[in-house]
Formats: sequence, C-alpha cells, structure tokens
Amino acid sequence: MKAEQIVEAVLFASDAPLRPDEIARADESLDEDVVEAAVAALRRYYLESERAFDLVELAGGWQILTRPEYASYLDRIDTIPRPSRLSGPALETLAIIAYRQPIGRVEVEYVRGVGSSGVIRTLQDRGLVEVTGRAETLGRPLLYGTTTHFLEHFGFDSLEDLPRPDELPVVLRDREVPILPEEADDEAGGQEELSLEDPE
Amino acid sequence: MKAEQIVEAVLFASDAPLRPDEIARADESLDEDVVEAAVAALRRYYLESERAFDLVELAGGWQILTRPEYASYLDRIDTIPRPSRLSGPALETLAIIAYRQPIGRVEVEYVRGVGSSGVIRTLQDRGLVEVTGRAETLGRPLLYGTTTHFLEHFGFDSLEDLPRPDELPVVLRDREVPILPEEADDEAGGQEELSLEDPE
Amino acid sequence: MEPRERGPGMGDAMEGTDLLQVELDRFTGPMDLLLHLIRQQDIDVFDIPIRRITDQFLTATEWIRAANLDTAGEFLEMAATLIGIKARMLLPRPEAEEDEDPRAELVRRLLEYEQIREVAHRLERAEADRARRRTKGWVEERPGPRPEDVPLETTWEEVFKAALGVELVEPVDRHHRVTPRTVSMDRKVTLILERLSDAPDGIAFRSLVTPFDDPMHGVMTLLAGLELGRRREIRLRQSAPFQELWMYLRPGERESS
Repeated sequence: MKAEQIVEAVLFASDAPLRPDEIARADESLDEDVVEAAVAALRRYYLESERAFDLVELAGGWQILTRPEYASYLDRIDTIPRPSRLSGPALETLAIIAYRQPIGRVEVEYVRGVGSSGVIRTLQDRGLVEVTGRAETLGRPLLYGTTTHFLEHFGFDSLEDLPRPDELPVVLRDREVPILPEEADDEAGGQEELSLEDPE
Repeated sequence: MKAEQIVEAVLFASDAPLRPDEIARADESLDEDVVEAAVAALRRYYLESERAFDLVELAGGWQILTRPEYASYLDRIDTIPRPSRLSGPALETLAIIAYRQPIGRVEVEYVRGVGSSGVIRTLQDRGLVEVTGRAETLGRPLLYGTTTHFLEHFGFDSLEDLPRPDELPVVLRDREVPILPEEADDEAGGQEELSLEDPE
Repeated sequence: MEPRERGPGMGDAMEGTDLLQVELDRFTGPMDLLLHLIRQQDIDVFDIPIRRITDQFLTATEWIRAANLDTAGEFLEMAATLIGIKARMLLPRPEAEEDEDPRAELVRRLLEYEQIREVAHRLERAEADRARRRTKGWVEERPGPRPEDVPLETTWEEVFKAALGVELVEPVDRHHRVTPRTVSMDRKVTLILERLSDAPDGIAFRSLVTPFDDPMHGVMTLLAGLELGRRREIRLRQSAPFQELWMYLRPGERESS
C-alpha cells in the first residue's frame, strides 16, 4: 500500500481535520515527513486531474473538502423540495390529533400503543400540527392540535368539516370518550383495563 | 463545469447513497442518463488512478466509500467512526423481518421461540426496521419491515440481494412453509395438517 | 458424530450433558438449543427421538434456570411443549388421525428456524464486509428546505383511512410474561416428595396443581414429577389418555440412591 493511498483513505474517512503526526498512526511505514510529502502529492494530483475536491489545511490539520465553486450545486440537492408522503405512523398520529384535539402526547401514545414523540415532531416540522396549549392536569403537559396549513392542505374550511361518520372508531368519533384509564400515570404503559363504553 | 465534476462534488459531499434522479437535481444540464454516464466514468477513473475510494451501488443509489483493503489502517485512527455491529439476537430478528416483511411481533416471536419486543424496539431505534402498517387480524397488530438504512448497513443495493431461500444450504431440510398455524398462540400445538414426508 | 442410540432416560440425559459442554448463554433461545441438540447428534429431523431430546432439553433447561438467564421462562415453555408431544406419542392414536405425527409442528418450526439462522449468518458476513468500507467522515451541514415548503402528496383519504384503523392497542410488553423465579422446580420436587411421604396410596397430579391456579405451577409440577420419575424416586401412572395422572413413591429405590 502506498503512503499516498493510506493518507487519502484516512483523510476521506475522518470526521475531523488530522495533523500529520495523527495521520502517521495509521501505519508503521508512515512518519510526519512521509505524510507531508503524500499530502503535497495528493494536492497536486487533485488539482491537475481537476477533481471536485481538495485537501485543505484547517485547525492545524488536513481535511478533504469539496471545492467552494461547487457549493451552489450542492445547495440545490437539498433545497429543491421533493414531494413527500406521510408514513403510516404519521397518518395514524395525524388522524388521532385531528379528531381528538387538543390532545397530549401521552394520550396519543396510549391509543397507538407506541411512543410517538418523534412522529409528533415530524408533523410539527411539516406544519400540520402545533402546540395549542397546556392541560390543567399534573405536570401541565403540552396539548397538540392541527394548524391552519392542515386545513388548507386537506381543503377544509374549519375543523367542523372533518367527517365524523359512524364507522369511525368510538375513540375518534366522540370527544367525550376518555382515552386514558382513570389513574393513568405519565407512562403510556397503563396497567388498567380500559373499557370503552358506547355513549349511546 | 463538466457533468462528471458536478456529480463527483455531489457524491463527495453526501454521507448517504444518492439515486441518479437525486443527483440530477444539482444542475439543469443533468438528467439521469448523463448522471449514469458520469458515474461510470468516475468509477473507471477511480479504479485506474488507484484511488483509496470507490463508487459503490448501495440501497438503490451511489455512494463513495473507501476500498475494503484500507480497513485495518482506518481502525487505528480515533476520528474515524467504527461501524457498529449487531448482536446475534438482533441479526436473527432482522433475518426474519427481512424475509417475511411485513410481519408482526407475534410471528417473529413464534419463529425465534423467545420474546422479541425489546430487540424489535432496538432495531427501530437504529433505523433498521420500521412500522409499515397494521395487520387486518384481531387487535390489528403493528407490522414491521426493513428500511433503506438496512440496505446501507449490510451493503445491499435492494432486497433482491438477500440470498434466496433455495440458495441456502440447510442441513435439516429445505421446504417452503407457512409461518404460522391458523391461530398461532404461544404453544406449538401441532394441529397443523402438515404430514411428514419421507426424508429420502 | 455421536452414535445414535435409543436407550432409556438416564443414559440419554447424561449424553445430553456431554453434548452441552458449551456456554449456555450462547443460545439465543429454546429453538436454538433444540437445533443444536439435533444437529450435534446427527438426528434425522423427520424421526426425532422425542424422549431422548426431551430429557436432554430438560437437563439443559435446569442449567439455564440455575444460571438465571432472562430467557429461562421461554425454555420452560418449550420444555412443556416437548413433554406434551412426548405424552401424545405415548397415547394410542385414533384411526382417523393416523397420519398426524405429534412432532409435525415442531419439525416445521425447526426447519424454518434453521433457515433463519443461516440467513442471520449471511447477514453477519455481509455486515462485516460492509464495515470494511467507510463513508465520508465529515460532510458539511447544509440547510435543508423548510419542511412546510416540501410539497405534501398525502390526501385526506389517506388520513381518513388511518383514522378508521385507529383503536386502542394494548401497550407492547403487556403480553403474558413467564416469571421463572417465582416457581422453582426444586420446590415442586420437595412438595411432591413431602406429600407422597404421607400418602401411601399415591396422590393425584391435579391435587398438587389446583391450589395454585396458575399454568406455570402446573408446568413446573409436571417437570418435577417427570424429573423424579427419571430419578426413579416416584412412579407415574395414568389409566387412560387424558385421565388423572397419579404419582406413587418408590421407597426402596429412593433409599438406595
């Protein structure tokens, strides 16, 4: 293995700039001078062959970076929004929040049977869900509801327009049905049997 | 700017595989065909000029990775993250989910003979497994499947790269079997209509 | 390879002991142990000597219980399954069910499990190969698009469909969990011997189990009974399939051991 290749591999894979003495630890055949020479050879080579990247001296060490003139291309990769869809868990969580708002995270998790903070965060990031207040109960947990953007996106004038047909599960059809068992604690791991009674 | 250089810059600045259509978003001059051609040219070039890295087809896209023969050098450098490895139970659970997806927790546990909710949760946390839906059966249990990151972690381009069951050298006997008896409970009740065939 | 013998209980269990000179916690579960026993002895999976395997499995399960492994309860479940199969093998089979081998489901599970193990090995190798290649270590953070700028293709129909599917789901892990330490087989052995010492006419299995009203006590009592039978300390008798199981002390044998 040539010194140049080892140095290239190390600099490529490192998540921080490396000093020549640090790079030299990769192999017994390397010392600071050998590394310095390899770095110089690589730089020359990247320049001549018009690579899109370069070796840059940074914070007392070396790092491989894309050349600055490509920055505008890279920006487009990330900032051109690509259309996306909600995942199954996100759809389910959004449905629960839409029908039961204002609702706390614990209640959402109790209905779904799985932790939901990540999904709720995603829905918040997408502007479909927002914090609408705090419950009066112990710990004053955050309550979530849907946003104006939610109404716009799905074409509703107001929350009153959400359909509530009989085939909806009771827990979503009727806001009065309790979600958590009587003495549920903060965890969604409720030990109680929850009996849902039909309000009729 | 040549297409090849833009593609190189984009791939170099990404820590995940990118599909040709994603790469093409970097500039109007690019389309999928141009990108594919540039990728092929870069691969050839990295090989001929003996770069320490290579273009690899992964999870449906392309990514620049170091060549495997440099692993031992990289292991000696602190700033190079060590890839994590999965435990035996995690691999076993992942094997079941990969082949039978979408699959519920109870079915996984029936195959393994042990409770698996903790392992499944760990695999979810590591982004290797995700909830893909719910079964239509009683209790509507969650169904799990593998993620794109699963492909990246194991170096597969797609699920097609997993060995086909009939390629597996099994000692006991290879046969296509349904995963669960009609109403699987935890007992191997053995009421199946499976009749044992002669091994010869 | 081990010679294939079909001797009675005790010898087989000892053989199983030799076969298990390995770290017990390397077994990921009862299926793994069972597969190991069958492979190690080069057993024809379509004709499993269920008595020998059950005895070996019980011996190993005892050690696993002694080692207090988390999965002990699951090994016990499998032990109970094996005992169930063993029992059904002993019963005369009605004409109509002649084709149904009580071992069939077990065989199916073993074959499937073996395949999964092979896949797990392949995955492990793939993971090791992949780990030898490293990604770019440092990648510049660039601001992504604002999430609300991302066009959302989701329609209300999809949300509504998800709403229809919502129902209260039992939290994971509330599944019945066997707690191995609360019911010890040693205690059951002692209980059986104590009760039998006052009962020259034997005692019914049911009378040992009924007070506890818990399937795990039943399993452990049965295991203890089978263990005592194997040690030739007691005799087990059943007049007909599914009839009461009776236990009798064998005083002479016991003193000599």
